[in-house]
Amino acid sequence: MSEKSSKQVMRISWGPQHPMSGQVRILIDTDGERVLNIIPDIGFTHRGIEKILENRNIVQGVVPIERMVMVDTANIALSYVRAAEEILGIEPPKRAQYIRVIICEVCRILSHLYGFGLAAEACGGYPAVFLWSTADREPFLDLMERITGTRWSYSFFVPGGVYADFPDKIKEKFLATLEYFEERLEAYRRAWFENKIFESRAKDVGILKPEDAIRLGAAGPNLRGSGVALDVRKDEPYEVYDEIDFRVITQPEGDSYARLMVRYLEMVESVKIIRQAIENMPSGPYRKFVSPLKRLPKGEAYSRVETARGELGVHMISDGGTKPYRIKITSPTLRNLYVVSQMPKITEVLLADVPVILYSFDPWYLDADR
Amino acid sequence: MGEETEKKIIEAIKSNFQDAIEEAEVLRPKRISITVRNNKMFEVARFLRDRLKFDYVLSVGAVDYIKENRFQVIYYLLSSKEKVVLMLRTNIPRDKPFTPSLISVWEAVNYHERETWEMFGITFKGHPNLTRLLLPEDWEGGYPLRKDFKLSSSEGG
Amino acid sequence: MVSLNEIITSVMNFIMLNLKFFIQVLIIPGLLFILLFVTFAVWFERKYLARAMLRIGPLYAGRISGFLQPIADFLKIFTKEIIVPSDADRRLFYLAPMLLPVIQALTIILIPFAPDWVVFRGSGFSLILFFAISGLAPLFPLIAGWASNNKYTIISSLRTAYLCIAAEIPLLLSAVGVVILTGSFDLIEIVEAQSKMWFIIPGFLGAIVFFIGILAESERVPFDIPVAEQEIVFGWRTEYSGILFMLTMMAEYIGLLSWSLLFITLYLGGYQGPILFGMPLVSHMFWVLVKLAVLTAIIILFRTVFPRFRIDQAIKIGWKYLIPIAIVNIFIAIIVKTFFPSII
Amino acid sequence: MIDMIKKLFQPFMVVFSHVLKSPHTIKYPYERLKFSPNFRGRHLLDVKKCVGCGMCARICPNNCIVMIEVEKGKVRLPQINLGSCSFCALCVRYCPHGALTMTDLVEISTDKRENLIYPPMKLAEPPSIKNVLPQLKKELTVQVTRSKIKYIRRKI
Repeated sequence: MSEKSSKQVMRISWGPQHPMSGQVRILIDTDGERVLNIIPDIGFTHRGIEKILENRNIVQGVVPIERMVMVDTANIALSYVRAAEEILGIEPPKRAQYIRVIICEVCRILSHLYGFGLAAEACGGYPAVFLWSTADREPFLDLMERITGTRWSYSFFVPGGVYADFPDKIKEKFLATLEYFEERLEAYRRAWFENKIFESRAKDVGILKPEDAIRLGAAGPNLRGSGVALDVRKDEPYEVYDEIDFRVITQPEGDSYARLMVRYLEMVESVKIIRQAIENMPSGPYRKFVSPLKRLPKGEAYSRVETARGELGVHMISDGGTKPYRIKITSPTLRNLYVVSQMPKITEVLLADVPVILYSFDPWYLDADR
Repeated sequence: MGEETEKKIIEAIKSNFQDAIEEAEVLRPKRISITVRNNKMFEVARFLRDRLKFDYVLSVGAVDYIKENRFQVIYYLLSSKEKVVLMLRTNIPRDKPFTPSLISVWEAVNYHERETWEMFGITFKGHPNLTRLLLPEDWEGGYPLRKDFKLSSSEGG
Repeated sequence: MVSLNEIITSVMNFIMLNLKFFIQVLIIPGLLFILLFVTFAVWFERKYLARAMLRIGPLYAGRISGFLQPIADFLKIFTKEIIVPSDADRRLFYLAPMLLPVIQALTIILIPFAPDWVVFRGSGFSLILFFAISGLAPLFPLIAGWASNNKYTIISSLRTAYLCIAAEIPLLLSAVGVVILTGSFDLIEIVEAQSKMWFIIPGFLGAIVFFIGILAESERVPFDIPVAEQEIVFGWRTEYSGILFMLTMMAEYIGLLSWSLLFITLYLGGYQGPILFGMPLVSHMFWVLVKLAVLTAIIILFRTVFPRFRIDQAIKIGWKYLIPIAIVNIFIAIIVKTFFPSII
Repeated sequence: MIDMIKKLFQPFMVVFSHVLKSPHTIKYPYERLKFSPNFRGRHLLDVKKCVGCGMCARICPNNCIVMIEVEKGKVRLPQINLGSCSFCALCVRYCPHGALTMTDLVEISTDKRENLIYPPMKLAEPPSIKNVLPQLKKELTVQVTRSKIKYIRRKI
């Protein structure tokens, strides 16, 4: 981009107090409608989770780490719990792994729906689709409340399994919800993805080529939206993902429309995964008791989990105490935000495109801030 | 599936950099950890990216071993082809926390290095703008993630 | 010394003399009608928007499905303090929101509600007068944007300028199509000419262009680019609060009202319609109001379906697509006028 | 061209079909969702079962449980600061005697922060919805069928 003299460049700030910005301040240097530079200024919701986790034993640690991405709670808790299990060298019973996969996939659907609603509203004008996604989360929240006891931040996983059994009496209610949801997805596609004006606003906007996606470090659906098939559930199957057949969804175009389409198809895929998991869930114990006051063996473990926003890793290092010595969390949104900040350098971005591009990356600023 | 690819990678690294590598081991399938001497960081990083195709940066972290008076900076790398995670580590003394920034090798480490700098006080030489990322601009409370950081609230745990 | 009751009697005589003028100005196409329309339109939009989003919408104000909600909002905003930014240009800051609704309401005096029920006949050129007055309307967002001295408002006021230029010309060209069909600029003659057939049938292309032009001119979705919450907080209305903010909100709906009324007069046969119960005046007005309700409902319906255009897309639509279609419409009008004059 | 027109009007049809559906939002103070039995709301302390072992105080990740002495010589009972509690139910799960359980009351907002600190005796009284929400009339349960969501309303 031609370097404008600083006189003509106007720096607009979308502060944390802004109808669309979320907990972040985004500084945009524009010359008229053309965007020269995007600088996300994060840190507004930094709670120092890594420091807190250094003072929590492995049973307590699940609660703070879940607050990192409230909308996608189970996947974050799963990565923490798997790291702890790897250090302890224990393997949760089969049934617990199936329950975990079901809850994680439901969380993926909830998170994609939430991100989808925001992305729809980012294109402007308060479309009805924005609140349909909130309405369609309701049946899943109700199901999660029956299984775990709350609608958000379940604190349901513990090293060695889960806290409660999967109640069999809600099995057909679960399957009915999945059928209802599949029909709702149909309404989204016909009302929004085939919406001419949405296509004109989202197609060929914020194009991310595959080599740029890898070089800049895009994560999860944004990487797969550019055609790069990197999915931890397939590359390094954890829990019981190797016993469930599903396909990794990629879209070749790499623009905002493709990223949203990847999330949409991943929701369809998650429904299939949940159905298979419910069908062949074995009976048996759902938890292997691990006392919270147990001293961890010395060692380290890096667990990778495919959250809704991308690959999240928890590197837990323990020096023999009951509390881990150091926990390093690899946050996908921090990588996504860097890609967004480099967007004006790889494609032409107009001012009205910035919310569309930003929310096609489905950012969750608490995840970047930790 | 054994660990042939991981062993091959270790052999490739060892054969090119005998002296620079302090230790290289396969933690478990798809996890490699190599510790590199600080002055050779740049060459090893360039070798990893060009020849062994570790092109995707997951993140950059550090660990404060206060008893052994050293920091350990860890680069979490992923090769998008073999889908193997490599932890590139280097140890630096606590009183002289300097390490070369690998931003010219992997552009994506920009934000991660800034965060490690503000949390641990490890300066990455050659980083274009080592400024605050998460903490407020006017923060003078020291480096939070260091072990000797005073916790004011009822933390303790 | 003139005594008090003499003044009162002379005023009463004056009112009695031109009673019709006062009714027109104060009630039917005048103040009360506009306020009622704005209240109803706001309520309908919020209720319809909510139902499309599977919500309930305003509920408690006014017992029956919250129909008093807009009035409640008005009273709330009325009591709010008016904050003027310190480095804003005070006079212009106050001027813009006050004059904008006035200008847009001024255009309604030209619309005939019945053969003899029009405030100002415009001596044969009321269509041109309508466009002249409504041409002033885009000026005030510019003034407001400049006076509020805020980055968001400057960008938004420039966008208003781009949008209004891109929308004015197609509107004018499609109105030319109608003028060719009738041969006169007077709105009443245009309506009389549609007694046999509404112009929406021969000038269908013109009607489409005019409808899209209305959406762009009154900044309804998908053209509400100047007031794009996602990008520039609240556009040129960001710095307004209290009653000034209420005035800008009303201006938006009055703009919608005036342009819909013009669309009805040009294409949907104005006050033409079967006479009910033998009272021609009331039935004419009734037909105008029915057409207005249907048209406004359709315009508001757009809001739940479409996202917003980018400003460059909106301008491209205005220049590249609407103007050629409007010119084609003019040719059709000429052909219809010369070869099949009987059908009009 | 026809496909273009069809694509333009298709969103209208889909959105309009939603206008006819019944809304998913509920009139809160007059209606309320009926939560499942193991819902994690406000705590309820069973004074007889509690032996004052302090396990809940030790396991709580947010340090919001403190064991305080209610009467001289008796066992110390937990006092929960609901202001910083995250309702993670670890205390309920790791209580060896099952003295702490969780009710389905979530309406615990107060105007002063101190009122959020529930001393043991306040924790021991079972909460009742009625005096918290006097206008409450109906209770809703969600029923999902293949084609739509239905709220079954039952008078209380």
